[in-house]
Amino acid sequence: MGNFTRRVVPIAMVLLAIGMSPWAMAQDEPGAAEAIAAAQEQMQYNANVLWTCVAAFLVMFMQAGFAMVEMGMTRAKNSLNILMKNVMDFSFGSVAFFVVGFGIMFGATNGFFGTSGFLLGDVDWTADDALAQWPWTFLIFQTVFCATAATIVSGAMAERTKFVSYLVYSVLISAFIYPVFGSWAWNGLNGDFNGGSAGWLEGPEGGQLASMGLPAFVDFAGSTVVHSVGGWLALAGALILGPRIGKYGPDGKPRAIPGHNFGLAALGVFILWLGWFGFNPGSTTTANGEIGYVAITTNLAAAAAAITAMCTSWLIFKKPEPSMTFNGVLAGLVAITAPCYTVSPVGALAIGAVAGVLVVFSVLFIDRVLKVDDPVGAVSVHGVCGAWGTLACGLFNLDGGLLYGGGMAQLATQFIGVVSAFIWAFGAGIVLFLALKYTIGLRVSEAEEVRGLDIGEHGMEAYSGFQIFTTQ
Amino acid sequence: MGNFTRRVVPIAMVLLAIGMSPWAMAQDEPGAAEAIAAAQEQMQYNANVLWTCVAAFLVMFMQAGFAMVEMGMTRAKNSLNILMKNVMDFSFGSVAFFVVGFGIMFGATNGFFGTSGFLLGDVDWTADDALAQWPWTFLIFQTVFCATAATIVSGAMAERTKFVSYLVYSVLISAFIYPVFGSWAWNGLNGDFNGGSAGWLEGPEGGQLASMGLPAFVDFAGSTVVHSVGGWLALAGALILGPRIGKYGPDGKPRAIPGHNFGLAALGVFILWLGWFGFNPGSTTTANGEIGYVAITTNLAAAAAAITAMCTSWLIFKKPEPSMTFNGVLAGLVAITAPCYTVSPVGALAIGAVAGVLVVFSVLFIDRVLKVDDPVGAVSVHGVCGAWGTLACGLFNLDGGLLYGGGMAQLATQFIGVVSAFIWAFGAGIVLFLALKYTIGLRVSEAEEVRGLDIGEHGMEAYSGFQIFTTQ
Amino acid sequence: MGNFTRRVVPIAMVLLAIGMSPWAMAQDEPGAAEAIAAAQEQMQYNANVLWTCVAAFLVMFMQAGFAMVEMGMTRAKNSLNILMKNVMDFSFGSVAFFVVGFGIMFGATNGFFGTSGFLLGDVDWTADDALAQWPWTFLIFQTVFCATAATIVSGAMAERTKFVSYLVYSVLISAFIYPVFGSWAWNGLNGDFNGGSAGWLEGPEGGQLASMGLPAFVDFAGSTVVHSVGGWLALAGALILGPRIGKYGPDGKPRAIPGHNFGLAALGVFILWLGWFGFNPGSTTTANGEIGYVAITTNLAAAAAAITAMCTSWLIFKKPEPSMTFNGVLAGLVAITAPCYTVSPVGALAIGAVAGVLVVFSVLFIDRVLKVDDPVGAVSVHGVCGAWGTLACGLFNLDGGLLYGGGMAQLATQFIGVVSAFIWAFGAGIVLFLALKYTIGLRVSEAEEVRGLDIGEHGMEAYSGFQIFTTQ
Amino acid sequence: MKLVIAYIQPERLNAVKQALYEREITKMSVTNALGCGQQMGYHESYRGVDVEVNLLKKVRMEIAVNDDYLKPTIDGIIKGAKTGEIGDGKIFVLDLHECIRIRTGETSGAAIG
Amino acid sequence: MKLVIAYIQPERLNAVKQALYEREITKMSVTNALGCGQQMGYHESYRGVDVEVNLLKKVRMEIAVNDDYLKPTIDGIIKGAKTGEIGDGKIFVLDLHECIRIRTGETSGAAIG
Amino acid sequence: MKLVIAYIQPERLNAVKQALYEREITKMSVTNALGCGQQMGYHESYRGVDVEVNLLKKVRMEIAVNDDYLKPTIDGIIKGAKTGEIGDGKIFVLDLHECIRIRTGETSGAAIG
Ligand SMILES: Nc1ncnc2c1ncn2[C@@H]1O[C@H](COP(=O)(O)OP(=O)(O)O)[C@@H](O)[C@H]1O
Ligand SMILES: Nc1ncnc2c1ncn2[C@@H]1O[C@H](COP(=O)(O)OP(=O)(O)O)[C@@H](O)[C@H]1O
Ligand SMILES: Nc1ncnc2c1ncn2[C@@H]1O[C@H](COP(=O)(O)OP(=O)(O)O)[C@@H](O)[C@H]1O
Repeated sequence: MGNFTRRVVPIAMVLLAIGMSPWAMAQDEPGAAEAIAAAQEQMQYNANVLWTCVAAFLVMFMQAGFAMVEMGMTRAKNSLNILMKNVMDFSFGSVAFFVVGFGIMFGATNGFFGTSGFLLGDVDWTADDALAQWPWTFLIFQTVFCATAATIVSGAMAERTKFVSYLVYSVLISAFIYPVFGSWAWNGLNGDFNGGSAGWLEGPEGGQLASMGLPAFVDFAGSTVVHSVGGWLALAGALILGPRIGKYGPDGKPRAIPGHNFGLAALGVFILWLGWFGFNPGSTTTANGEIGYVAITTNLAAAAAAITAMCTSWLIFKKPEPSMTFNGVLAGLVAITAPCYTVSPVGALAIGAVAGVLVVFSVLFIDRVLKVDDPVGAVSVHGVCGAWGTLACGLFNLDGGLLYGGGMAQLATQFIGVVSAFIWAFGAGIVLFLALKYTIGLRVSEAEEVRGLDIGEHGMEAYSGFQIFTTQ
Repeated sequence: MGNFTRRVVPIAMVLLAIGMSPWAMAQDEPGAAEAIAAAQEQMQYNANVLWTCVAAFLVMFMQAGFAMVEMGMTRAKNSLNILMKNVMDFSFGSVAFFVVGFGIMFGATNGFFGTSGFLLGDVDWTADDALAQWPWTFLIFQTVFCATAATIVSGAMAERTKFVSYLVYSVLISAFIYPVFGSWAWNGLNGDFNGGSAGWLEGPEGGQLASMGLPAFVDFAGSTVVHSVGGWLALAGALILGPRIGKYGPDGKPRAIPGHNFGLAALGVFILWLGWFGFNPGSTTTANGEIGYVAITTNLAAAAAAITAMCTSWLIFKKPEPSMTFNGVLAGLVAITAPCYTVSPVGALAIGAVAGVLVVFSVLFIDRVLKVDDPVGAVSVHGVCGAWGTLACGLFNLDGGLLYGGGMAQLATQFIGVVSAFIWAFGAGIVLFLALKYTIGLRVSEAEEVRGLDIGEHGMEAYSGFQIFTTQ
Repeated sequence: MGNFTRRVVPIAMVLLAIGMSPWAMAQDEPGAAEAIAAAQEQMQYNANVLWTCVAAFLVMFMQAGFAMVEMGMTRAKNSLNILMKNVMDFSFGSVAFFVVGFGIMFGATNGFFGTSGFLLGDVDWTADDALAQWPWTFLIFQTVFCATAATIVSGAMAERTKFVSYLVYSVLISAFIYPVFGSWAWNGLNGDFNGGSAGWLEGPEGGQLASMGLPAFVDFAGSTVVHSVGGWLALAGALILGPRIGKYGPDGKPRAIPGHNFGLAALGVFILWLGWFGFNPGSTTTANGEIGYVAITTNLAAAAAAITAMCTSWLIFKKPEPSMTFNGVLAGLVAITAPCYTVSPVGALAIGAVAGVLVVFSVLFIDRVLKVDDPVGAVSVHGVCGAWGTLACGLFNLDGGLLYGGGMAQLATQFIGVVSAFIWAFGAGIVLFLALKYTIGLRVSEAEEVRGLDIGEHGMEAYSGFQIFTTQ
Repeated sequence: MKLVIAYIQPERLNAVKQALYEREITKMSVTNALGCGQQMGYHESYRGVDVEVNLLKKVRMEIAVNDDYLKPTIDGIIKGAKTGEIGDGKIFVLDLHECIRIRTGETSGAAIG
Repeated sequence: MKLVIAYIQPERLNAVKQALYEREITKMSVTNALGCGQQMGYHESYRGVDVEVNLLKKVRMEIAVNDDYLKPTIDGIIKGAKTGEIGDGKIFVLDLHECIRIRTGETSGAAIG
Repeated sequence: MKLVIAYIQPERLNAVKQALYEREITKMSVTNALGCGQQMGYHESYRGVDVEVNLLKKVRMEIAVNDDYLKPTIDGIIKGAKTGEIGDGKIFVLDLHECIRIRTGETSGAAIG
């Protein structure tokens, strides 16, 4: 994925390669050179499709990772409910994004939302022209990105949200909330297919950013577009929902409600780590050497964040805390998502290291000061560290980063992007969740919450036969 | 994979590309054009290998998905047994298919089974010629397909089948039952490597279908070849085995025997969903834009089926039922397996939506009316929805489908294919399982079933130390 | 990966292809031929990157497999601890290998360790030249290999090792122990990037092996380099640590300490099986038909080993033992890792079959005779079967194997390699673990071991709320 | 008042409940337990090491009854649990000094039912 | 000496512990149990088959006390467990014949506290 | 007849069983329990919130014996369970009114062994 300028590179590269081939220059036979270029373009296109699809599949698998993390870090009595939410938000989201969301995000845009390409209507599904088939691949890749943003919320709202309200939310985020912001930052990724339009954050000529003399917003793989948007929605949801029964004592002090299955949580973390190799490197949508580059920055940031999150928890709590460490891994991955393509490996280490510390303090802050009950730390991981990673582009980008002598312009743009994401997503979330609260209701009854949503919402239990103490 | 006509496309395409390259036509220098075509063919071949192998690995991973779904949806006391069955059917199946099955399925055929290519004997394993190496890749891809068919049965026969009998079954399906039907529908996929022979369902010139004026059978990735065959074998097995103790009350009414670990079941569903991106798009065995296309139809069908299965269960049972929803996802995936390459995305939505409703009613029908005890719904998911998906080709195929003005011919062929799969697989299953029943025995003793197969067959427990109520 | 001679093939092949193209030979126009070759090389390079990265991601996912196997085969009360160890050894290892390890392993070497390339310092991260970008991809691939070696140890030392000591170990193996041996056998894989240097086991001209008239050491994907090194370190660790409390009765007889979650263990086995399709076929680092070949040998060996391990356990213990069968799968995979590229499929079946028997006897030998407590069988699987697989190259290699008329020379080299790996890794392990024992301490207190490391080291429990008997 | 404690085979629980319901005993408490009695255990083995298991899974029932309900309770348990095979279980009867319903504070006989 | 057995709602456990602590009763044993009482069960369903669940999750407490502590113990339990809704639970009191502290061999009243 | 209830450290279970076997007491029932006694608890923490754990894992044994077996039973438990450290556990002895073997209907002393 990446920023607007990025997307044209592959094609440019191919053309360049032709022009520069020694043979083409030495001799005046454009025919062969063109044939070679055409063949190479075709092959590169096929390789790009292959890579982008494989990456999409890895990202799709992140749904399993989210499901396992969220289930593992909440209580056994709400397991089925959270699993169903994860399965269904991907299902509803896939359909909603195909029908509406893709058009809003990638259709020809007025700068604020797209208005064509619904149901991929303008693509000829039977076309034989290879290059015209790109939207198929692009759609599957974008669908799994949308689903990632959508599924973040379920963790923060776990253990108390009505199932039916969650379904409504998940349709609306996939159809509207995510695509609108996405169109601001990534509309141009659709290249010629939407007639070359661009969102306002992509800094098109004559746009707001350009008129302020600012460069385009950089969010290569979606620290803000995907993760922060999901994170701020999660914050809005958790806020309006209120804390789980028993989360805060009468004195207002937070109480521990431990997750029930850390084997699954750790598995989920590893699955997410794997999926991120589709998320970040896959966002090049190009099969070339850069895959390895982005894989390295991604991996180093995650590793550094795991280390610093563990050490931070060790210092504060006197023991290396697993749930914080797992959050640390994800924090590093979220943070490197925007800058993965534009920073050096050492920069990636730094960005990850900061994210690992940040996520611990953010969890504590939200838990103790804001008193918002976020059972899995989704707001801290995705919202806060997504914002950090996006801002980090302004600091660490090899080209334009403050620390590399690039001045403040990029940082300013990044700041504008981060703030506009917060305003849009948090605002839309507040409106949506309030509307749900006063119509179909957002929260299950107290009795149902105490007994568990699995029995209340689904009439079953996740661990039939197991003896489980449910004293909280 | 796909039908006979399909397979020749890549090579044809390459040849076409050569002929049509502007340079080759404009000038009379065949040398350069040929060199370009050769280079392109080589590169395309390498990309095809890469894609087909990656797809094969994804499909292989479905073994884990099946193991988790089957374990999660049965009782804790039989967990080790079902895990062992899943590990061992893949192991025995891999060897049996290599030694015997591949030859029967893809060797030179008389229309009903192949008779060459055992142990891949006719392939020179040390050849340097790249194209001659294709059978290696083809074998690994076909092995994991065979293993998918084989493993379906373990779910339907769970919690009561003797381990040793299951092993015998799994060798025989991989070596004979699956390959024979496979040779009818897919023998031609092996292209020149078996001398261009074809199975009778592939509609070769002068064959049965052609003489009836019917087109070739379409089953792109195996709704029938893989899933229905597995599903009907599962039906035969579950039928002959009889229900689990306690499954039906004295009044003949079914009783609930809840699965014990829905975290693992949901994980299995996600793994299978992921694996299906190898199963369906991988069956193109070609790295080009169509991967994205097939990925979209596959994903939309699964999503639609999840939604309709959930809604159906909600309407009937008053609550959204997780186990039915999970079955719904798989039903949609099975149904789209045959038509994934030949229908539009909207067609895929429709096919999936029907599958989601169908699977719920099928489970209830088999449970309540047929009174066949299928703990995980394997017959409904793979047998019934496999048949539906195959027939759906006759309705929704953009080229030849009834709803697209293609008349009844394709539907007739599809019907013939579906029925012949049922006769072959169900028939072979009945014979095989009866033979096992009256020789080494098919079912464990009552005492062993009550205590659990883990202790009886393997002398261990899956969850050592956990307190688990085993009142049923 | 593979041996030294192997690595040059891709480039050679491309050059060959150019020279041999009919057109280039027929006509005297080097220009077009060169342009085609350049385009093809570029495309092949991109495909190689794509494949190598995808393979690296699969191998990375093996971390999840190891975590699940190790957790599942130990007790519930130590689950969090083993999960943390798996997450953190990958995290520390990724950073340590980037900073130090890679340079030692792949920098310009004196034959015994490399001394350049730390922090990938000599790579220009902003270079546009595609081929110069290879180190990025190579680094991510090598990082996950290093992490595999590192993580093996945690299983053998499970349930009693101090967390902080484990962290120290994991930095040192990734930064020094693994890279040093790796440099002996694989330094040349870095090709021109380290100036063409080579480790002494790669048999460079004028080196020790050459002077003895012996061929280069063959370890295609690391039976010895990765697995045996990890296995012998595990042996050293388990030896110095001593057995878990209660593992041996007063009479010295081993007692059973059953693993607590075989669903996760089986899942781990499947994940590892999947990951091995990155490990072995990925070691070609080349996208061509050989991926399929190596996938087949890998799969057949694993399947054969599963079968023979199960049968062996059945014969000895009267029941097919799941934990031994799972070990069998891994034993087959480890054994085929060295010879996967150089033996026939039937050879692979034989190598796997032997490994399956070997691993059972090895587990019993280590448990009963050596009385070293290795909870998950890591020493037998990785150490012993790694050695077997490496020696098997000397027997089964189509080119140079004893059974194929190749004489004893290759076997002699393999033996030298296996022994030197043992001396280095076991020796380094003994020194390291003794040093840890007498400084920060290697083992937790008895009270902590009894209560479980989760509470002692991390202050939490993995299965909050579950009723678990902890009578041992 | 008496407190009846019964150890039964887990799979007989439903039958026992049924038999008690028929005798109008509808209040009871159940836990799972491991029991060691006349019934022989069995052997498991793990990684080649034999494990003798003689603590078998049982269900423990606790039923507080007024004295006139004691006989029906015992009869009901026997009816539901008895298969005639070793391992069927045992019933223990204790004197119950007092019984209090938390919700209402009722005591003795009034609280029990 | 008395042995007090109480069945309470799981989520009241902490409140009961609190109330007992306040009364200086700090020693107790807890197990989880399933209980069937006046409280109605609920329906689950699995794959279309209805399941009536009338064994609800409860916590079982066992507290051995000297006679003079019996009343505070009962009061404490009631204070912590009572919500006024059906399902609050019951308390059973048995005579305790003897009590021994394993560590010291102390018996009776000395061992209990 | 007496009903002996003992709370012991989980890891002492095998030793206690052994000691009882030596005294020819081979029938017993075991459940797992959480106990709160003189033994100090420990602290866990989850996501920065401290959790005081004072319900520690214990094993609860229930052994019905004829009066002449009471002493050996108590001795056996003490022999197997005693380490001298706080947390070793307690033994409670109740009068057992009646005992019935479900399989045969035998009662009292005959049923117990
Ligand atoms: N003396 C006893 N004390 C405590 N529990 C006992 C005693 N005797 C039997 N039990 C419990 O009853 C269960 C069944 O006892 P067992 O002797 O096997 O049955 P049966 O009466 O059919 O011979 C045992 O598993 C144990 O839980
Ligand atoms: N007679 C009894 N014998 C054994 N346990 C009982 C008995 N009566 C009640 N219980 C236990 O107490 C719990 C609460 O009883 P219930 O009748 O629902 O409460 P309430 O007193 O509020 O009506 C039950 O679930 C059961 O565990
Ligand atoms: N008064 C009591 N009532 C019920 N259970 C008790 C009582 N006193 C002790 N216990 C049980 O015995 C266990 C051990 O008690 P503790 O006081 O720690 O042992 P010690 O006798 O070694 O000081 C406790 O964890 C609890 O389960």
